Amino acid sequence: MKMLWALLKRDLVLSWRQGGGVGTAFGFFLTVIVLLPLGIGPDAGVLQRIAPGGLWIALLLSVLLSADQIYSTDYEDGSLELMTFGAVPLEVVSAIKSLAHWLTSGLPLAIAAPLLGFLLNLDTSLVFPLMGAMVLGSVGLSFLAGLGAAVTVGLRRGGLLVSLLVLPLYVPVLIFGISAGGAGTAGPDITAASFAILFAITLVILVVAPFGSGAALRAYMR
Amino acid sequence: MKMLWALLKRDLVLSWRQGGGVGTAFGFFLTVIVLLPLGIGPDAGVLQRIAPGGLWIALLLSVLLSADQIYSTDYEDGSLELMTFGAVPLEVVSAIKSLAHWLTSGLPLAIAAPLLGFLLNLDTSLVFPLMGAMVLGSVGLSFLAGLGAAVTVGLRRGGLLVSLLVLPLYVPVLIFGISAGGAGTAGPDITAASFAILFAITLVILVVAPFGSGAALRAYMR
Amino acid sequence: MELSGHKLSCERGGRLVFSDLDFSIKAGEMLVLRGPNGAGKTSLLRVIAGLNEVSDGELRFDGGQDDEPIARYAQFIAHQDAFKPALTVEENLQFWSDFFGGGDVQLALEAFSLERLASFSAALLSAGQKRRLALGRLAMIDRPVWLLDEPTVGLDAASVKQLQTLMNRHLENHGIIIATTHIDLGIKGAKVFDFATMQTSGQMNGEDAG
Amino acid sequence: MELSGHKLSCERGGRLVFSDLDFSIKAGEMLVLRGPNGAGKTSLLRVIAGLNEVSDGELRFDGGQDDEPIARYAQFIAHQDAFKPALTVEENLQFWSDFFGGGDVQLALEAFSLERLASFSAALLSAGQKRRLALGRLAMIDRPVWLLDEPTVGLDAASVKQLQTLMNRHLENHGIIIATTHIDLGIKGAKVFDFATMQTSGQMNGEDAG
Amino acid sequence: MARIEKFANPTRFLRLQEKVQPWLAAITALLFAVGLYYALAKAPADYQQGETVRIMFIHVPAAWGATMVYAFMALSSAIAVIFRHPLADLSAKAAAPIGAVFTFLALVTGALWGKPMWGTYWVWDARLTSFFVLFLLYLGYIAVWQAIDDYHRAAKIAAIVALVGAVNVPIIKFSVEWWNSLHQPSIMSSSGSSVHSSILIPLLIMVAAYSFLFLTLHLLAIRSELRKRKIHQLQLAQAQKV
Ligand code: HEM
Ligand SMILES: Nc1ncnc2c1ncn2[C@@H]1O[C@H](COP(=O)(O)OP(=O)(O)OP(=O)(O)O)[C@@H](O)[C@H]1O
Ligand SMILES: Nc1ncnc2c1ncn2[C@@H]1O[C@H](COP(=O)(O)OP(=O)(O)OP(=O)(O)O)[C@@H](O)[C@H]1O
Ligand SMILES: [Mg+2]
Ligand SMILES: [Mg+2]
Repeated sequence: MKMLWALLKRDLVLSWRQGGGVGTAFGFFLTVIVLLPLGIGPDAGVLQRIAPGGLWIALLLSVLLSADQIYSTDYEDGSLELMTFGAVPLEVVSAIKSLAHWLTSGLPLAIAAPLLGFLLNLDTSLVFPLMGAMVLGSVGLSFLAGLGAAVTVGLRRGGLLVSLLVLPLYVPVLIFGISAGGAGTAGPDITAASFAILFAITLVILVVAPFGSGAALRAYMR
Repeated sequence: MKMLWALLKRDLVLSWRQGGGVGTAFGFFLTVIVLLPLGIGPDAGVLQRIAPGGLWIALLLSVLLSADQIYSTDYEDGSLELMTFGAVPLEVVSAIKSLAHWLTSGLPLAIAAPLLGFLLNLDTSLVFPLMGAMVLGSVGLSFLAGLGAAVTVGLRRGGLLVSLLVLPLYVPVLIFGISAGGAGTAGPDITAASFAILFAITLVILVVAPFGSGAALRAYMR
Repeated sequence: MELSGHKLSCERGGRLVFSDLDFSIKAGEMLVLRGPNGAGKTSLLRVIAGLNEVSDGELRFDGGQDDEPIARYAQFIAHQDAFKPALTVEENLQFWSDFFGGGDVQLALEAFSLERLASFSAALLSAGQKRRLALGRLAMIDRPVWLLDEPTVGLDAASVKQLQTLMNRHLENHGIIIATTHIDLGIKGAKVFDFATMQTSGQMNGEDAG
Repeated sequence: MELSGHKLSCERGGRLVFSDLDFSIKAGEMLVLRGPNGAGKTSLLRVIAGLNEVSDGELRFDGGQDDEPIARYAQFIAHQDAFKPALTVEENLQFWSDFFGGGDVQLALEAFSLERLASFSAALLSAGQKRRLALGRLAMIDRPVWLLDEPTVGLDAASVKQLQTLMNRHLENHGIIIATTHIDLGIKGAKVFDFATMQTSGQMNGEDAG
Repeated sequence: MARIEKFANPTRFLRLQEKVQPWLAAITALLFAVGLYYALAKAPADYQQGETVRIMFIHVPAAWGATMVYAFMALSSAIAVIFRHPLADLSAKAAAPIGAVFTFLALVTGALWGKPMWGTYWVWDARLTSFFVLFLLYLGYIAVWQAIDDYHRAAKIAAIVALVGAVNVPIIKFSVEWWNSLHQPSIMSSSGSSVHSSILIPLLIMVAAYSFLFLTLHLLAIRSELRKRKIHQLQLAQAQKV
């Protein structure tokens, strides 16, 4: 337990000290929110209509962008190799690291995003359902981002490749996340069902991603 | 001249060999284009309306995402330090590196994006104006991305900070790019004027960015 | 406790680095790996640590539990230092101490006279100070097998002495050391495995074998 | 040609690394920098190269044009090798040769027996082979001042010999060498600057001053 | 130049700052007391906007202040780059958080005002957009200082960021102005007399109050920054000695 806590603490401290962690993820998120109306035009009706989708996409990109940092420095400075000497299997290491990533970028953004929805004229009745769906969905996003980061850790231009690999995996989270957030014309039944499915998807990711990551990391160390 | 060509060639070769360069930028771009209708809903009218803006945003993010790789490996392996021993000033080095970045990510995407516009129901009459505006605008985007990368090169978690710093600089390019692309209700006069302004902005960037980058790189080497 | 390899070979990137390599080392012994650049010294250490696969032959370790890899009994000092520039010297050591199940950070600091640098960020250390920080792990974490890849690189004379003391103590406590080097490590009675001849030669007297 | 420092001091990260440092070296001479870890050897090399600022004192170089920095006359071998793993050994050397205005890649390959590795990707080299690749630049690019930071690290005995040959030839051709080291570099007649005493002592006879 | 040099010498600065600090604080408090009294109690409610018009007395000075502080920050950075003056970096660094808070305040009060006035908290109108981008520029600038440990390096990088941002501010303003517009036209340029003095005077008092608030906080921030660096240096020296 102490080992896991040490690992989590280290990642949290590092993300705090290096480039502000939460702060910059937040900044990026804000900026995507600014670009959307600039690109699409200021018409309040159109904006309101695309607000939930826009927020989800911004969340997704923010989480994704910070992903390739999950393992890269640990890989380059030999920390990952050294970790194979410890009692904690790499699968658990990667679960903890994804958790740290969620705590420093997924979770804060998932909470902030709906609140910032007013910038896109988000319907106020949607704020809390959206927040619930995003908090749940962002767990999956962070773990998938971790998987993508692990799969590309040994490649120098990992950043974009991560996107390419992970974005298709994000599609189900996005689709059910949006309908779980109560957007669109769906009734409460569909919303609840979507929420349940989102939950199931998240669980699957929580199981699959650490194993995939662990295996990928091990493969790169050979 | 030979030195500059050597530098350009090296960057092109590296971006080609490491993770596919053009290929992954392209992949990322595609995925954003796929996510947009998923997030926003399949309504053809809404999509057509937001298509130019969506394409510009996707272009912008793709260029941005690949930015932090412009200097990072050269900084980490000591190549940048070694370059200060040569006859080429760092300002020129950074101009060449930004140029390489444009050739490998900005330009190909600017050409491909309008062609992919049909995925978002882009009005076919807009394809070529949009391409012109994007090719011109993407020069500025790449050089700004280079500036952002230089300013954050020594920071481990630079990726997101780059976004925060550069996206505000992208705002003018985006706004004039969109109206130069002939979208919206603007007449041909305004389109031409926007094009001229976009050109002027690009020129400003071409002057300012290399100087800023050179100064920033030098500061990091101290 | 005994660590031995029998007809080991190692492939990296599709090329055979070495083959038919035999070695054996017991508790309290040290094996020095020597040979020209690219001979496979580092590769051998990585094979033993389980970081590279054994492509042929057998690697045996008596003294641990059957199902656990050698890595669980070993410490590895590689060329990369595995430290975070954003953390202080002490925080860095504390992390590895916690991760490996405990160990006194103070011991690591004292072993290489790093006490006064404890609150410095690791980014500010000189090359040799970084190396000392990495070697500090040896003093702090208690494991029987030490795998050292050119441990003295960048160390000043005083630190080399401290390292020698540490290694001698480890051998007295029945530890095992396998180290690669190009210069003399100054440990009396160490066996030398030479990659030029692929033979373990008796003892080295602390003279530079060049 | 003469390179000298007068009452130099250097600050890094707000801390004074050294102060009041005097040295002077002429064409055909070599200055070896010695001292404990963290004394400021690397910092001095970087100050001379213009990579760190002189915070006080004066650095003089006679022999170049007035408005050009020393860096334009110098080669620098640092701990980082400045090579791209994605390029081959030859491509890497070719780039630096072009960037520095020409030089024969073949010379670099021969100087450290890297010919048969020429078409290898630099990622596949061992630690010592990487170092040899970096040192190869010395043979390839013609510049009077060499600044070498622990050049022998990781080299096997044969490569150290080759480096010595190269350095001796450079000195015969009236070059200047400033090198840091913790072990003997084996160049007869080199002056030694010791950071412990802050004095340049006469000559070193090729013995280890450890 | 020599005069400024003397004046801005750190120890001299500290002594001066210590002397003027209580006075500045007192003037700030007084101005706020008077200004808020007039603004909230004395000034007439608008016949169109009702009581909500009182938000103006917080909003407008904050918005002006935010722009002015950015200009000040950019100027300090330019001085730092050109003259390498030791206090200029500090001045820019100390100004940023204050400016960011002003910006934030103007954004929040504006948004709250927008609900009754425009029926929505936010619209993507020219001024609002450019102001929002200004907020992002502040955040970026602050993030740079936070991300870089080494003081001198951080100062140089931050100066580049501030100056490039300064080039960008007019371009943004100009570009979004083209893009569309909805916000209130300028009070000052449209006509000095169109605004009644019962509003104008408290407004000006509030502007003065904000200015003194900035001055007070700014000097205080420089002071604590100087102290922090001193402590840092002492720690380093200590570590070096032992
Ligand atoms: C979030 C929303 C808002 C933002 C970001 C904002 C921003 C600004 C800014 C930047 C200025 C200073 C302009 C300059 O320096 O020239 C300003 C001034 C002003 N704002 Fe707002 N504003 C907002 C909402 C509102 C609303 C809802 C009203 C009232 C209908 C309003 C009324 C004014 C007035 C009367 C001025 C003074 C005009 C002048 O003299 O320049 N603002 N605002
Ligand atoms: N980037 C840096 N920023 C601030 N201080 C540094 C930095 N790098 C090194 N230092 C400090 O400067 C001092 C001198 O470092 P330097 O690298 O010059 O030592 P050195 O003599 O080369 O030591 P070594 O033998 O370990 O290579 C050290 O005390 C170190 O802590
Ligand atoms: N990652 C790798 N992939 C493929 N081949 C590699 C890799 N690293 C090293 N090699 C090759 O394996 C061989 C042995 O390398 P190794 O690092 O074990 O040598 P070494 O004996 O430690 O040399 P040195 O004295 O230079 O450290 C070398 O010929 C090298 O080219
Ligand atoms: Mg090796
Ligand atoms: Mg050094």
